[in-house]
Amino acid sequence: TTTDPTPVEKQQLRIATTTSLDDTKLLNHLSSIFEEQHNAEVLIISAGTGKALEYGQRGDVDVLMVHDRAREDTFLADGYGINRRVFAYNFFILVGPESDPAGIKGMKPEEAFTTIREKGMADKNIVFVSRGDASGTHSKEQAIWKGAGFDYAKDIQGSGDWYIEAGTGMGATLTMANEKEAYTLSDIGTYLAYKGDLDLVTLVDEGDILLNVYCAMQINPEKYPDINSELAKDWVNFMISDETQKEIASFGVDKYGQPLFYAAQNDWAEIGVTEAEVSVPIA
Amino acid sequence: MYEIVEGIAEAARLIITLDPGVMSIAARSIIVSFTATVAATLISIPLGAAINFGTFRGRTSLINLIQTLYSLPTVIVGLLIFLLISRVGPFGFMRLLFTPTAMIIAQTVLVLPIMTGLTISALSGVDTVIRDTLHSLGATRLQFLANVMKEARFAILTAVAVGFGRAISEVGAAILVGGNIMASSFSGSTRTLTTAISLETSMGNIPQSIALGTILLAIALGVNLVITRMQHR
Amino acid sequence: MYEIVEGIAEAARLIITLDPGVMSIAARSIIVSFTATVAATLISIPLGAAINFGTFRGRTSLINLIQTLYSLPTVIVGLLIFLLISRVGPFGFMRLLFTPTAMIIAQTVLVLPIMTGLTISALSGVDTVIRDTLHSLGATRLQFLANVMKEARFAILTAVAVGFGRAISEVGAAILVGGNIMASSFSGSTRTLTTAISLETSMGNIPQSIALGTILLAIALGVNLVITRMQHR
Amino acid sequence: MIECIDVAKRFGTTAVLAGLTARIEAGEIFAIIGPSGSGKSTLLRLIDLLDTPTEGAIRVGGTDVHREPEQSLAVRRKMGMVFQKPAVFNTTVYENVAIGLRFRGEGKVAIREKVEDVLRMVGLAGYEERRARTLSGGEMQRVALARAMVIEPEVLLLDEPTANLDPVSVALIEDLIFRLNRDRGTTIVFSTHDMYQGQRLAHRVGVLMKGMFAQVGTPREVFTLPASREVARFVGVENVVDGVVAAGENGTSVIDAGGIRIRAHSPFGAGEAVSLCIRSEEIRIAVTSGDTPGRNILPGTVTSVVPRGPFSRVTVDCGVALSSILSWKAADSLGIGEGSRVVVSFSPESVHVVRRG
Amino acid sequence: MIECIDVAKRFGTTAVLAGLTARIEAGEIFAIIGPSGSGKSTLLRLIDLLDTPTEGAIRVGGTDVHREPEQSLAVRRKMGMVFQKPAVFNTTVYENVAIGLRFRGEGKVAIREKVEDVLRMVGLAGYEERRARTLSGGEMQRVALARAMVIEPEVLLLDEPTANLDPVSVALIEDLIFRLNRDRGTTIVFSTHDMYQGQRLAHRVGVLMKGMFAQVGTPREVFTLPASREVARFVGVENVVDGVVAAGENGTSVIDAGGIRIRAHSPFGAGEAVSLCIRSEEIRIAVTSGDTPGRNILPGTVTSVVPRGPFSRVTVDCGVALSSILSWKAADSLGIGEGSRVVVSFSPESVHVVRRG
Ligand SMILES: Nc1ncnc2c1ncn2[C@@H]1O[C@H](COP(=O)(O)OP(=O)(O)OP(=O)(O)O)[C@@H](O)[C@H]1O
Ligand SMILES: Nc1ncnc2c1ncn2[C@@H]1O[C@H](COP(=O)(O)OP(=O)(O)OP(=O)(O)O)[C@@H](O)[C@H]1O
Ligand SMILES: [Mg+2]
Ligand SMILES: [Mg+2]
Repeated sequence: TTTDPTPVEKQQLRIATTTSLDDTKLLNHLSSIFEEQHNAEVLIISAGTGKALEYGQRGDVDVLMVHDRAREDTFLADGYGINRRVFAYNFFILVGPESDPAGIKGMKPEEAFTTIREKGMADKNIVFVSRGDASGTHSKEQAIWKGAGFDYAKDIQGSGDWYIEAGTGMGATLTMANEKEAYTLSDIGTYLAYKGDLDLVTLVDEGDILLNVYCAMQINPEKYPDINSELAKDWVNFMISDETQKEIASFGVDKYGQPLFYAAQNDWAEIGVTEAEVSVPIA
Repeated sequence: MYEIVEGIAEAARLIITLDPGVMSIAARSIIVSFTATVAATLISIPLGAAINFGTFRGRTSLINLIQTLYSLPTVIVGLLIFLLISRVGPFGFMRLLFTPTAMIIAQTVLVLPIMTGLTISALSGVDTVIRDTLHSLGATRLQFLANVMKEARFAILTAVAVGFGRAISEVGAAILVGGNIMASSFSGSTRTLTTAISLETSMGNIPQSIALGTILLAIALGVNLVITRMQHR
Repeated sequence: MYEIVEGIAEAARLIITLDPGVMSIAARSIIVSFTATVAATLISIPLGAAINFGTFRGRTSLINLIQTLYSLPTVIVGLLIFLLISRVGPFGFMRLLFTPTAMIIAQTVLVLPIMTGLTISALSGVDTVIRDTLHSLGATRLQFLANVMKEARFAILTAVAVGFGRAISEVGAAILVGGNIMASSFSGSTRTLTTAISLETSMGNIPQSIALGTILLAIALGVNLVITRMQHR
Repeated sequence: MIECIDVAKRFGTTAVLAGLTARIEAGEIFAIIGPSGSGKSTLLRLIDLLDTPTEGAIRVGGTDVHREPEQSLAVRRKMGMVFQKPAVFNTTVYENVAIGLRFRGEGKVAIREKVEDVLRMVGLAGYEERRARTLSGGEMQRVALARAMVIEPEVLLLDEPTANLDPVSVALIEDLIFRLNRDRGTTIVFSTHDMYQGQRLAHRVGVLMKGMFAQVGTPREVFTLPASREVARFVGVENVVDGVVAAGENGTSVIDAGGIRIRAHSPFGAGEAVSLCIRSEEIRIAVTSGDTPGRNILPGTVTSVVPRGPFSRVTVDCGVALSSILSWKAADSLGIGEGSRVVVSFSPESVHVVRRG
Repeated sequence: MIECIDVAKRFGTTAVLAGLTARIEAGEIFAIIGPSGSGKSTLLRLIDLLDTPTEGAIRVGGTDVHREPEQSLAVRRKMGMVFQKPAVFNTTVYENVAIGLRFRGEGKVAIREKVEDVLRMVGLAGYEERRARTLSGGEMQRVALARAMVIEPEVLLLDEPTANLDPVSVALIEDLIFRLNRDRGTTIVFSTHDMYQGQRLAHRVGVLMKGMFAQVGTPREVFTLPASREVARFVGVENVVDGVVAAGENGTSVIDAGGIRIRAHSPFGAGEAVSLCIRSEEIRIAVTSGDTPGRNILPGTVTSVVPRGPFSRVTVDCGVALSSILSWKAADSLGIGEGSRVVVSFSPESVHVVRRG
């Protein structure tokens, strides 16, 4: 047996992440590797995107992992976050009942949305369930509406019984869509996790606008000098390391028969980020 | 900490301007929790009386069970009701899921144990001589119960206050069977103050959450003033 | 409905195999809620006694306020504690956020109103002649309180049962200030039965949720058997 | 009206009533007297269906009340009860008294009239709006009485109804009970520890001892001819002397009581163990033994003189201790005090002899 | 020991005590008698610091108890109280009695010894392990007494301590109180509605009426020389006759009472409104007016003969109603009944005259 003569207190790294990412268990998988490598303890706090950003803004965590480009930019611009790195991506999907009452299968996302809205106004059996919780997924949905030429607040919200805001997490929203035989926008990970209990099928899964990009960033140590910035840096770098990127690319294959994420490292051009953001470690 | 002040100021603003969105949410909270409390009262009082005055085998175990159910998490209540009324559940045909009715049912089930338990405790606190006096004056079963309750009104109304408090403040069951829906119609929506607070919190809107919480407490205060008035009659 | 059966079977399996993950979560639940209940008891009993036996201005308003706080949503309690202990909050320097200690504080605050209210109700139920007798026998303030509580032990322990039930079943505050962390060390984790149930439910693992709920109720049953034993001493 | 047949009542292992049998007639006033803890309250509670006997049966108006539960309410509504420690409902005096009438669905006007009537009768007119919880002990007891009386029951069960009352109120309540019985024919069963109250009010008195009625009879029978040593002691026969019959003939016996010999009328033969019961007021005390043919005459020494109401109780040691009751004036004029030598006398007829054991 | 100075107590608008002043000496037994609701319990509660007077002061052993709150506990620990409706703690009889000793931190062994002693004294030996809630009324009252006595207080306050007890228990308790006072010098203040108990036990009696002591004096004074018409009525003077002094000389007056003239000793002058108090036992009844020089003699008709204990109360209408007390035997031998014509006589000395109004 070996005895450690100087037992050092394990350092703790606090990460705030959005629920949909945490629910895939990807982070659990990766953090155990990281803990081993760095003799650290990783504490993962999963919350809605807004709350996760709030935790970051108040300096209650060291690292933030979200998927909402616009709000990330604001967060960085306000000086709360630094050193964003993109580590993975996948696509949102538009799911709905197999019967597809609006007949949107195979359409472009914007077209499908427009169709659901139009038919939904006339036919009470056509319903769209929105996350309605200012999450990354909800932001994406709003972006699609905008892309289709609608003013979200005016033309969509409260425009009729066809549009329902669930105001809950992805899982609950999927359950609700399933109960109501409605359409909804989902991230692929949660959909796959719920698939067994659902009658919903994927109807639209192609289109640039469905791109879902995940990043990790450090909380700015200039704002909160006593946060664990060294370990935070290590984590971000760990996420874009080659080994981790391999792990990400293969994660979930054993369980779902398909990967839940694509590694960002080599696809930076397709997903519209700089090379530095996917491969250059933080100094 | 400024969020608290900001939240309370926001609450005042929402109340003064009668913000329609917030008003409809508050109204729904009141309707749902009030109905659930009334339903639970109507069940728990006869039930509590039957248990308290009854002499049957397993009485102590039953009381134990009831006390244990004080710990029933709201999410579990929500789940059980969800399983019963979801499309594939035994009552799925009634299409209750994601309606205010479902929330009422869930909250009723949720507060039943505690209201029944506190009713038993209240009734058992009534002096035996009072009970004997009522019997000796020729009270029917109903007259007996009505008068024992009158004597125990303070404690019974405490039970109601506790029940209402638990109903209006819970969120787990409401969100599972209600769904926190914001639809264009009042009756199609299931968003209540607590589910809205949850949502705002998950969105990081702390002042807005606190504003809604303040409104909820204002409602609770109103209800409790009525209850206190009745207690001291 | 088969999920319920499956869930209960799963609960049995988890208990019998002493599943280490579940055991540590259950242990944390017990530690947190038990500590919070004890802390709240230590505060609410003297507080309730002071209010019940005191004669000061605003007494009725205070009781009203306490009753109103029965309706305090767990999320709001969580938020308030969060604002106090988050890094930029007044107690941020203590680094309590996302620790079991934070959960204990939040649950203590959460159950204080109801435990104080029920303590007041319990003490006020003690016959005035009993109180006069204690005074006339020369009881000190402490002796007086101890003996009034002994007379009201049934109702006081009901208050404790209600408090424990509320603490162990709540999730809103625990998740906000605890964070539902599953870390590699026991002390670094903050996942409790209710936060785990929430998580499992949000991931659609209904049988697993019900299993955890069943385990929670089993714990509550154990605690309540002890309380009932004390009530009938 | 009320029949108790072999009634037994046990609490756990303690037997309180053990095979009690009695019959109370309709229209009768029946007093239950007995030591503290003898089961008076228990018996009244059994009759009022508030508890069930362990054995035996109780019939009220022919109904076996504990075996015909569907008759419970009807039987109960025939009876009114006042508890030993009455409790009042936490409301006004008026509501406290009205409640039985409300149970019977009487009209508002009738209720008001009856309640005000009965409150006047118990001396509580004007107390209508007082909160009952703030009443004094005696006031509360009268409210309880009014509450039971106002429903005009066929049977009124009263558990020490005047225990907390001053003599003036006692007189008021006794008069009320008397008139209730006379005018409405109400059957009244009451327990009391005031022997004289039993005597003043009751047609018959039952002495409850060791779980049974040791004696049932008219007040005069019970007070002058107690059935046993214990009853005699309990009904206040101050002088109970144990002895053995030395000689008996023609209904007159000579009894040997610890050395002194006493003549008395008795049916017992020589050798029997008996107790002699002599009421204080039958015993005369004089300074010299005057002209008292046929009386028992015993010289002795005064051991105490104790005031008792307008009288004094004088105790004389004549081998056995005997006490007599004298008016203050008489005691003064005899000039006796502790230590005085006096002569005690009483007639053989005034000695009541009971078998001992 | 205990001084009440101008004590007033109001509940809302009802004045219960109004300027009551009294002084109870150390080592005294003081009885408070008075009608139901006159404030006996209220006064005892004020002395025991369970309530505060609206006005005035109460001093116990020199301490102004209601103005020196820091002394409260010390003063309270000097006193023991038994309530009118005693409550027991929901535990065993033993624990109920031991509690005061526990408060004072006595040792286990001492407690056991004292508790068992006192239970024996009140006649409840063997009741130690009984749950106090299941006791009978009288048993509970004795537990309350034991509980107050066991702490050996300097002052014992007893609110109708024997109200629920049978005569045998009453005698036991009275003896106990008597010995407590004699052997330990305990000051005892008790309220009672049993006039005779006041007389038997008390050194002095206070008659509480209309918020004040209408009279304070030795039992003999209060019973034979009541200070007013009301006191006379209350202490059981059966014959209270209103009249006006017609002529007064040498301390002897002639009083005109509704037509009939009565001679009596009195200090009042002609024209004064007075009441005459005559105790029943001072009034003689005869069939013919015999040789009775100097006595008031009034012929009349018997209106009722009512048994009272071993006596009968005979009421005669002689213009005013007068009643006398006769033994059964005397009543029998006179052969009187309702309607009999008799002659009533009483001496001028036996008439106690008080000013009216
Ligand atoms: N529930 C009970 N458990 C045990 N013993 C009991 C219970 N109820 C009454 N007893 C006992 O039964 C006996 C009779 O009680 P009860 O109240 O009938 O007496 P009582 O004749 O009315 O006495 P008192 O004159 O003191 O009121 C008492 O010794 C009492 O302690
Ligand atoms: N809290 C109260 N509010 C109003 N009136 C009260 C209150 N307490 C007592 N009283 C009244 O004060 C009066 C005196 O009460 P107290 O109990 O002292 O009488 P008491 O002399 O002991 O009578 P009893 O012989 O009937 O016991 C009663 O008329 C009672 O109704
Ligand atoms: Mg009794
Ligand atoms: Mg009193």
